[in-house]
Amino acid sequence: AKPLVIGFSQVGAESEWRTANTVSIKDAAKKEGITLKFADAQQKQESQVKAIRSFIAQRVDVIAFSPVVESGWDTVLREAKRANIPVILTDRAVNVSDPSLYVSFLGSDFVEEGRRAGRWLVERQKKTPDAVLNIVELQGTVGSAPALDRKKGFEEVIAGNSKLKMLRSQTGDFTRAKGKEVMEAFLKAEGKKINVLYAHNDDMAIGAIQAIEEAGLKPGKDILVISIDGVKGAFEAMIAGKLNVTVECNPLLGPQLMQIARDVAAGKPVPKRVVTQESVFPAEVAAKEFPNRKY
Amino acid sequence: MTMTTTSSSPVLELRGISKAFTGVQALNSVSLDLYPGEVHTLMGQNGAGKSTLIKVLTGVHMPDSGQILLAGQPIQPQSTLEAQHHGISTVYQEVNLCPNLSVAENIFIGRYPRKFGRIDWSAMRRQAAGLLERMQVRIDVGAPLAQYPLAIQQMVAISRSLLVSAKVLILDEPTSSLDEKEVDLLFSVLRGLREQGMAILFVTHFLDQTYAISDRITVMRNGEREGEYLASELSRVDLVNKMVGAPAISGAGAATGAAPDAVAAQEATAATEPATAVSAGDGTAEASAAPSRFQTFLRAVGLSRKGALQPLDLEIRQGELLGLAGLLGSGRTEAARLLFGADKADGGKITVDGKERSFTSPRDAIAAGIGFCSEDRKHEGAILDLSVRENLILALQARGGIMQAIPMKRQQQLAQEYVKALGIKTASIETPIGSLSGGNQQKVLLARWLVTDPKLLILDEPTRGIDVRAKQEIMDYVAALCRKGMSILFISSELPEVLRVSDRIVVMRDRKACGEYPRGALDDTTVLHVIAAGDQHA
Amino acid sequence: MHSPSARVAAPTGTNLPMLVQHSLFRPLAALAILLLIDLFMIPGFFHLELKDGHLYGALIDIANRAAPLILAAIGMTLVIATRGIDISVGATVAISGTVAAMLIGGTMVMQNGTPAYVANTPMWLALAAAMGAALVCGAWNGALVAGLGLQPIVATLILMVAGRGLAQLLTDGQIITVYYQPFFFIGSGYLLGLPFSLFIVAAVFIVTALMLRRTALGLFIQSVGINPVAARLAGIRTAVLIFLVYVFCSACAGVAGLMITSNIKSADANNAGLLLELDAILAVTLGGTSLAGGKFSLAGSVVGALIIQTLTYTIYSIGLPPEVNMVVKSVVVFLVCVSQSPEFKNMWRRAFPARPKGNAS
Amino acid sequence: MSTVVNTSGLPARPITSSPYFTPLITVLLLAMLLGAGGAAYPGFLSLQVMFNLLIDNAFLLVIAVGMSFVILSGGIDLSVGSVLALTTMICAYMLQTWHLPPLLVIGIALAVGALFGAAMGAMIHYFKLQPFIVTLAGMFLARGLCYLISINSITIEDPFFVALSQTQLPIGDCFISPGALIALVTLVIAIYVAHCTPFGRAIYAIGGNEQSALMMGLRVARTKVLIYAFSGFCAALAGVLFSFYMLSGYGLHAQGTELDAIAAVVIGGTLLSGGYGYVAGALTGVLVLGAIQTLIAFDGTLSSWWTKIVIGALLFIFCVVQRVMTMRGNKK
Ligand SMILES: Nc1ncnc2c1ncn2[C@@H]1O[C@H](COP(=O)(O)OP(=O)(O)OP(=O)(O)O)[C@@H](O)[C@H]1O
Ligand SMILES: Nc1ncnc2c1ncn2[C@@H]1O[C@H](COP(=O)(O)OP(=O)(O)OP(=O)(O)O)[C@@H](O)[C@H]1O
Ligand SMILES: [Mg+2]
Ligand SMILES: [Mg+2]
Repeated sequence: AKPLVIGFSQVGAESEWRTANTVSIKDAAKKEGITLKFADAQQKQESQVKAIRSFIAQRVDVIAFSPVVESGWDTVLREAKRANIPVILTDRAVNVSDPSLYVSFLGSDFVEEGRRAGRWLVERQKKTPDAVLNIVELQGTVGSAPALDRKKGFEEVIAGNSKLKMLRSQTGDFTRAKGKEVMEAFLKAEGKKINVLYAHNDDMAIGAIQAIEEAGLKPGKDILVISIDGVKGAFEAMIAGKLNVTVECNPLLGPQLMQIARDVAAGKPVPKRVVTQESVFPAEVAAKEFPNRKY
Repeated sequence: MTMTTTSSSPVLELRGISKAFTGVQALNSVSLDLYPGEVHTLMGQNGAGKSTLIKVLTGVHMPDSGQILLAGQPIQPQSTLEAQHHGISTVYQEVNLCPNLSVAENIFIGRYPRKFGRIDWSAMRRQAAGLLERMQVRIDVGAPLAQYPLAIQQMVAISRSLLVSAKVLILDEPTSSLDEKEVDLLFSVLRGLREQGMAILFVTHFLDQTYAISDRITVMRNGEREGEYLASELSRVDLVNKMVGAPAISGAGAATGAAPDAVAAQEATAATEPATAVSAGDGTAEASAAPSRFQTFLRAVGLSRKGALQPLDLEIRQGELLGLAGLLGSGRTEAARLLFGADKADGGKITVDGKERSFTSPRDAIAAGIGFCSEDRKHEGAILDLSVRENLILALQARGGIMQAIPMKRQQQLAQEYVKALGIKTASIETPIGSLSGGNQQKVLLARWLVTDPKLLILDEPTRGIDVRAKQEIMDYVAALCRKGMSILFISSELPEVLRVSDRIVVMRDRKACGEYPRGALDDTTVLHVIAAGDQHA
Repeated sequence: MHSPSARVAAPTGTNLPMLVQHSLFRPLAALAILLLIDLFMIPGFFHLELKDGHLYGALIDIANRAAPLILAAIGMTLVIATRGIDISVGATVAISGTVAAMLIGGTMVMQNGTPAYVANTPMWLALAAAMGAALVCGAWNGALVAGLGLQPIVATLILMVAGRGLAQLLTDGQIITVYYQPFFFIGSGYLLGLPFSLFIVAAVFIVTALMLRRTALGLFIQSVGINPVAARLAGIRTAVLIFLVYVFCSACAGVAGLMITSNIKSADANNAGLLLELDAILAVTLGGTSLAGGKFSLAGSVVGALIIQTLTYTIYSIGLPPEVNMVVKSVVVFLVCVSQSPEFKNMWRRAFPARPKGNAS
Repeated sequence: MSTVVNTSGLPARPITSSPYFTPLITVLLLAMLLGAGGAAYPGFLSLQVMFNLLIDNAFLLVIAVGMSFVILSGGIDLSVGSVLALTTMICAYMLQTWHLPPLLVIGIALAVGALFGAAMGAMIHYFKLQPFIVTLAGMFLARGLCYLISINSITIEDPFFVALSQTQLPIGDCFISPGALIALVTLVIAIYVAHCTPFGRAIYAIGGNEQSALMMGLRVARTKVLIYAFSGFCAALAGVLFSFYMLSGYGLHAQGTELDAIAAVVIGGTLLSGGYGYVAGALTGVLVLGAIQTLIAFDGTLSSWWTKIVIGALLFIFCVVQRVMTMRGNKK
């Protein structure tokens, strides 16, 4: 039979996480003998819409994409539906009036990631029940879904706890350089008051760790560092004792995506929501986990 | 003050206008009356404040003090637009048109003929062609202005100003790049307007023209009004004296002759002749001692460029002043540009000092000892924001290369030297050249090449916009350089001047050379004949 | 700018002291105001202390952070002076940083318990290669602008779009982490108690300033920027000059790239120097150089860069919510620009006349 | 003897020096690009794909039209992408929170865009500031204002917007969106304004030489403010189209669109230095950019970085071919 054709519209290549995600999908497609039409949207929603339109024009069997933004997908998804092409979402959800516009959503839950980070901190706080922990937060790109959700989840969990106090929150744009720069400013402004750093991704945490070291403090000890993603760099930092915990956000969606795509094409029912397998990696397990990390 | 003969009340009166720029009092309580049906000429040396007065009058500059009355009512034009609304139409000294627009649009922009609310393009072209026809200019009015040489642009600017039914028409040196015939045409148009009762304010440095057209003359000196005279009552000699300030000329015999302005000025400057004492080429041998004088310095054979110049043979000898005569668009500028490497030649050979050279850029020509003073000082000469000093040493520095910076001391010394030698009127050598008067800018650009002590200097309309006296000074200066062994290629639309100074004259027509004449072989009338007919090869 | 009078005719103000007239006055004043705000808003802002022989404090941080921006602004100043613009600076930063990081790399090898790091390529070779890559970028831009006559924005847009792609191609989209101590010295080392990057910036600045002063370079660049046709006719090799200016700008960006990479100990092809070009252009303008080419002020650009960095730092430190960052930045830019404009000065003078002599009306 | 200057002696002007030449090259190159796509990928040359070029780039076309005016006048407007985003945000917020009638919302949004542009134009003209810097600050400001309204994206559920979003105007068995039609109408109006009205000609004059335009008595101040107001209006209109297209307001929408628009205008044959070019060039430019993207999507094998490199390379080819051809044409 003709090989299955999937059109996949990726957000871009803005981070290591994203690259790992792309590689996983490409590898999985190759392994399964699926023809993958890949388009990079360079972080622009309109480019994604264009790509999806061109997939429809090419009459691919399945369309999959990681939406840049939640909203604004109704029209083009309707076109896909009219052309009888099933749509699978990966990584991020969309907000559409008619849920039948996509067959399945495969991906992580950013709010949950934020909650996990928060829960770890709440647990940790119990070790020093009397001390008030002052937190600084490095947000992701202003307005982006992961930034909003990770902030939301985290705040939800620590809200009730009077011992956990948010001192400062500023955007670090998900990058190392900005993470470091903002952390420097935090340190100068708040000095030794800071007990905890919560970074919305590993890269900002790694940058911030450098800033902490350069300020003559010990990251991981003087200041607890919590981050999200679980990239290799984070594991190295944990092994070196500079990062306390990273909440995994698994980019390796490829195999799962191909499976769902095959099922959809074969007309089999698929679950509407598939959550990726993810865990929390505290520093203690880092050394053991490190060799298993693929990204 | 002389009494006026024409209608009693002036259309436009200026009362005690003053205007100062940083470091210069450009106008000091100047008054002026313009009467309808009169041509009023404003005369004065470079930097006397003529252009500034006009700019104040038309809303470009705000006066520091003084009053402008239009038909008795005080006005304060804040912009040229406002001045236009008052019925004051102006042609400025520097061509102020848009190079990217077509000729027709440049004439009509701001007052298009309309049809159904939209611009009526065909009517506009027709009318534009008609207007230019009045000046006997027949060009494609649909082509962008930038395609045409400066002279055409000037005609376009004039046509534009004629279009409005203005009460007052102001022309700041409109004739500086026109040749005689065009000037005649312009004058006949102006006379027509005068008949219709328009008041015309006219600026020129040509005495001939002044007397040909004006009814009344106002002389300015150093930002002040020297006096107002009826043209018929003021002799040329008096006029020059009043402009210059000192009674430099002893009256006699200056009023006649082929080039009276030159004659007058020649005498005017007789006393200042030693100005040329500044030696541009300290090291060069004295004129008579130079054995090489009149040996061939540069020879061009079959120099050509498609659409611009037919194959041209030209020989320039050492210490010779070679004049290039011709009408507008006859290819003189093109020839000069090719000799200088400013444009790339399609064919032909250039030999300098016996060695064959190919000039792909001005640098090559400069290295071979050639200098070129362009006719378009605004676009190809002056670097407006830079100081007089920097403009002056630019070519010398460029030849020396980046690394050998000329020491500041030497720069200042050179600048001061030439400012003095050429009588450049500037607040200081650190003044940006853009704030100098047009004629003084021209002098700085000339000095730019003189400091490089070139073996051949190509002067394309070097005296454009330069006052009578300065013109004479410059030509004398140049002649002195020639005697010291410098070769000059002199291009000018003023035929008398070319005839007077050149050792040899090459006449060009239709983009090719059509004749070569030794000094004295041509006079005012024969040269016109040659240029017009082009077939009377000597 | 077609009118020379705009700049010349401006201040006749005789009652103002010389200082105020100086072109650097306004940028410096803006910087001073920002620092003053910091003084009141951020406790211990001016506090400097010596920690293990390193001077440490907010001011040092700002200077250190501003270093790459200053470098980029110095290069950009010259480009802008020739009437050009280079929007590929960020991409060049990414390329040079990536090349250096890839070649040095450094692998963590566990040698009897202590992690030791070795460079993959000798560091000097890696640095040379990185600078070489930056110079190639500059040569490319220069060739497009000076050789082909493309318009600077478009010419450099090509590299801006493709440059990061090339860098990512090299790294396969990964962030390359460097594990090699000596390399870190460039971006975070200390010399004589001061960050080493400041010495690099000072060196580049002084060399550039000397080149401009002691040679005719400054004159030529201005001439080309103001009137390229006239400059060519005066015998200046305009094309070569413009070409070199772009190469120089990229070289500055290359050094900035090394600095940034060394500072965060990794090359992030996608984010290194992101939007640096805009900040550099902003710095140049805040410093009083006109984008229309011609007259320029190198020192002004440095001050401009410091203004931007101080502003950024201030925003981070005084606890503004991130969503107002951009609004604050834009308002400051507007204010500084308007205050510098001669027209504003005129309006100011008209609104609050300092009793000048006789007026027209 | 009486003829002072006559064109009769001049050689006929060659086609290459015609002002239409550069746009002509662009059109030819575009045709070649599409032809190559058609040859390489089946289905590429279908009518719907061509319509999609228009549908997907309608907002870019509108922005590019406004940008054309600005660039023709010798300026530049970097704020358009942010103004677009701000407009989507304003629309979404007013519709979802205040439930204002959609037409009123659109009117307000367009007015805000035009005012924003006019304010920048006024600063540029009256304070003699650089357009690049003023509009750069404008870009930060508009983006920042988006976040002040909300940092979340807001979905638009207004029936009017939804209807416009999903309407497909059939042409044969293909369709086109109302947004694309609006964009084309805008283009046509802009072409008329640029070439047949005094305002349009004043833009060219200012681009040719602002000082001269002033000396010739044109209303430079008014024209310049209006140009930026028009650009702001176009950006806002593009924002409205974008809202139709995306049905959401979001502060991160349309990042970097200003550069796309500038590139489109320049590829369309307009000189960045001002004064030369055609508004219609915006359409060719936008189509070229769209075609490049479609080509890449049809190929479907390029990694992210290769996408960037290929876009850069195609831009390069376009600029160089255009440039070399014009240089050949009127080498001087
Ligand atoms: N914008 C300006 N800034 C400073 N000084 C100026 C400016 N414009 C003119 N000046 C000065 O004012 C004086 C008068 O200049 P103006 O241009 O009126 O002379 P002019 O009589 O027209 O001379 P020319 O015959 O050479 O054109 C000169 O000294 C000139 O340097
Ligand atoms: N009537 C014309 N129409 C179009 N272009 C013209 C015309 N006349 C001249 N040109 C162009 O103008 C340029 C300059 O001509 P050229 O100047 O060599 O003549 P010139 O004798 O120096 O005249 P001018 O006195 O105007 O300087 C050339 O490139 C030529 O092609
Ligand atoms: Mg004058
Ligand atoms: Mg000529």
